[in-house]
Amino acid sequence: MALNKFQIAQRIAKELQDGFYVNLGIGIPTLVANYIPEGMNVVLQSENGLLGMGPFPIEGDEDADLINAGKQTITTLPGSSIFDSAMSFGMIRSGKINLTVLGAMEVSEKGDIANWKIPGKMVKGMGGAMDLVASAKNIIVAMMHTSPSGESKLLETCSLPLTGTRCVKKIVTDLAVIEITLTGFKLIERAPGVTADEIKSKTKANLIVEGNIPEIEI
Amino acid sequence: MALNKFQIAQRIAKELQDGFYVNLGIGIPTLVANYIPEGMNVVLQSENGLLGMGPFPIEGDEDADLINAGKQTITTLPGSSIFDSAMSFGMIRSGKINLTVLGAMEVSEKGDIANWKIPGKMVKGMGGAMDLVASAKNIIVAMMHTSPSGESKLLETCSLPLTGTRCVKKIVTDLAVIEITLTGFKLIERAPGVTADEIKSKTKANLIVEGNIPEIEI
Amino acid sequence: MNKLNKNAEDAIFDIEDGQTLMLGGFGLCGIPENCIAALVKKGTTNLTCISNNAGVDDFGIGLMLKQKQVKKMIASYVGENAEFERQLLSGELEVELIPQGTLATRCLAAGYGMPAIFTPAGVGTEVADGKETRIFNGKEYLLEAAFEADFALVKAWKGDKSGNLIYKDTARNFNPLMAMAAKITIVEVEELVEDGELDPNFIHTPGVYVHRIFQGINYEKRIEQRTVRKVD
Amino acid sequence: MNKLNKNAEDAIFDIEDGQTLMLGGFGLCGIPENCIAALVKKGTTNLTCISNNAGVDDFGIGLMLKQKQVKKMIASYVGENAEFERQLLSGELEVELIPQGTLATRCLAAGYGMPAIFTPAGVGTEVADGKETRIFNGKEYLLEAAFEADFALVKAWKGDKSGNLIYKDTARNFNPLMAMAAKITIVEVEELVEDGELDPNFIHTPGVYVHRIFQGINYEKRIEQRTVRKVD
Repeated sequence: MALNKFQIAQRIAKELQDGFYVNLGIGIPTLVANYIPEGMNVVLQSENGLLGMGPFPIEGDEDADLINAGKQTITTLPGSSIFDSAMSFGMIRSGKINLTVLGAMEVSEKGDIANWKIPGKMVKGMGGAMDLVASAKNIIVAMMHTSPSGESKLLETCSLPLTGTRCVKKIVTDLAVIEITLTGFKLIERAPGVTADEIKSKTKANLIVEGNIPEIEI
Repeated sequence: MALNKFQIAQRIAKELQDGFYVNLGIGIPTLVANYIPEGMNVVLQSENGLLGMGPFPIEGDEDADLINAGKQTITTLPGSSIFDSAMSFGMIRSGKINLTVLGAMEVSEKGDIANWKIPGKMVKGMGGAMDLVASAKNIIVAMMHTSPSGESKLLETCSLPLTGTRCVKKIVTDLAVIEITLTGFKLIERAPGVTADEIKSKTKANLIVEGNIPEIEI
Repeated sequence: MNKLNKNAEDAIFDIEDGQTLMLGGFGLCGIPENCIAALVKKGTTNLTCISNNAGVDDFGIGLMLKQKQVKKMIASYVGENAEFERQLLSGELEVELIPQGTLATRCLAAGYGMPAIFTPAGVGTEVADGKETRIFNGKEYLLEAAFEADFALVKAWKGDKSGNLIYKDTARNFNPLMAMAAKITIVEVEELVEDGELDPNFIHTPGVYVHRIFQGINYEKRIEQRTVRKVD
Repeated sequence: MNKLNKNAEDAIFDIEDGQTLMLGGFGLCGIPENCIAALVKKGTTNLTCISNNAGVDDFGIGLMLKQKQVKKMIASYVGENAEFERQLLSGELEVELIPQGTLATRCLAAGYGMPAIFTPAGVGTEVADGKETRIFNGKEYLLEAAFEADFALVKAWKGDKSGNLIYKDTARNFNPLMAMAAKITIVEVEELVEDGELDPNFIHTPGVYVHRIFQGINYEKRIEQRTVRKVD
């Protein structure tokens, strides 16, 4: 059975380590915050200028001056700090953020990512994504394996305008966990009950499958 | 009669205008602060990270954490702000400081200045002087006209290692006020009782003297 | 040296058609509401606006777009504005989308007197088209120029008469950067205080960068995504 | 993620001969007294030190110079130290003097992930020897590389266990810049507080930049130029 978006987030949360500073993009990545293991110290960065992002405020406590990069009302935590956008991207650029999780429209087997523009159709802009993918040490993409029309979002080469090149390290989809190696996509784990062959058939690029592939544990 | 260092400072204070942000170097330039006209709002910048430098503290109020660029204990004023060294030189570099006054060992008729090194003899370092002279809109040099041994400090070309090139706009010495024009040193005012000829004889470069030169009023 | 202005109309009186403006804020958070309202009233046109976002249809820079006062928009993300998208697709509006960190750092560069900076953001993408690149320590960077703007319109939380500013929470965002970056910086504050009321140790924008300041009024401070949780 | 260290000896345990250190402070103001004392005790040698000044004969970096622990000094002003001058003139000590703003901005560049910056400071002087220059808008600039340092030794006023720091008055100077710029940042504070005690709006150095922090002791805070006035 394919994972739902909460399960994708849950699987990604397993990549967290104590002491990590993490930037979570809009959409599924945001949900990862709900699955930080008890007792593990993970600090969330929001690129609009906050380290130590807390949960949504209790109703009535919303403050228009305190939002995350998704423009949602949030809270601070003990140990939080606020800074301007130059410092925010300064710490991103200098590699202080240990893990970046973001969504994508396409990922190539070289680790290229496209997630900001569909020519002639949609031009929302790249926001902070280009800065994040150009500098982050460890980038995980969270996305559905295929588009709503069933097309693979994992490709030999991206067809959409790129956000960054050779930067994605791992992809967690509803069907699989895939690592990007020097020789391309490599299947690491599969969704419970989903076969390696099914994943292969839904991946429009070579998929390396070596030995027994374990199921994703969530 | 030649001016003393207090009178040099007093003369330079006449260049101040309401609303000016001013950086005063170590030595005679520091004294300029004592002659800011009553009611004129002049904000002093100290490049170690302070805008709105106040007077020395009252005895017993000295604070090791509050010093100026000359390492003297000072005070803040209402409206002061503290910042780090990058922002301090950021505002200098972006031209936000209206006037810089500093001392010099030599000044050339092109506006070059040397004030940080005597090869083989003295190497104290340039501190913030190179940044200041490279970016300030208006630079006035305060110095004695001649060295202790009687050599002119105003020259066709500096003999000492330069601090900056073509940057000095005006020189106030114990003998004269001299502007640096496209064609060289131009005598603007002379110390009371000091003749233009005497100033000429003590200036080791061409000195433009046009018409009657008024005495410095202090 | 009186930096004090009566109100927004007073403060923006000399903004002219065709000029380049920086506008602080992230989404609708920390935007100069009073200055935008005064610009809409003044009807200044052909403006180039540098701002992270373009507001929503009926608030923020969206109000200026609706009146077609904006010729060109330089932003990093514009996804919340249907009228914007219409003008863009119809070719009425010129748009330059740039990475958010590049936007921030090009402001910083202007404020710190650095003519250009190097950033890896956009390398290998269409953002790099026509731009000079350079490799340092094996990594490729784009050369990006400091911004040049006529005015910065900045929203702060508190400000004193010397122009020292502090911002509240994430309403800080681009405001302190733009405050340093333009020829003339106009600041609206929620609370104007006397010199001496702000602690010199905790000033976000030193007054030297601020040319005009006024007490803002009627802040709406609209929330784009009101997200809440139940008491645990 | 425990950033807390017991004391200076604990915090600097792995600083090795031949490494590059940044040391905060301006003159003797805001210097990491505890870390320097621990380094003197440890006897680490062949160090390259980046610091605005070199202390005085019997305090600050002067203590390390006296023990000949410093191979190379990168500073902007070193005029208060006779032993320094002796070692320099005798050729025992390698010295690179650079403009103060260049020193500060090369730290900023490292902390902000910019490989190099452009500054006009030093153009036309011996500081420009062998350096790449470039003209922007008719003005000449030097290309200066971001610093690379193994450790930054930083002195803050207060810090919390997450590593967030605030500085007092002009003891701030280079400290927040160096805190961002080295591979490992070690901070000594006058007062260590719990997370939540510092206002998130007024943090000078966010904790992400800080790797180790400890409560300093026995601060001497020597004054170089005690200047006072009489009561008016």
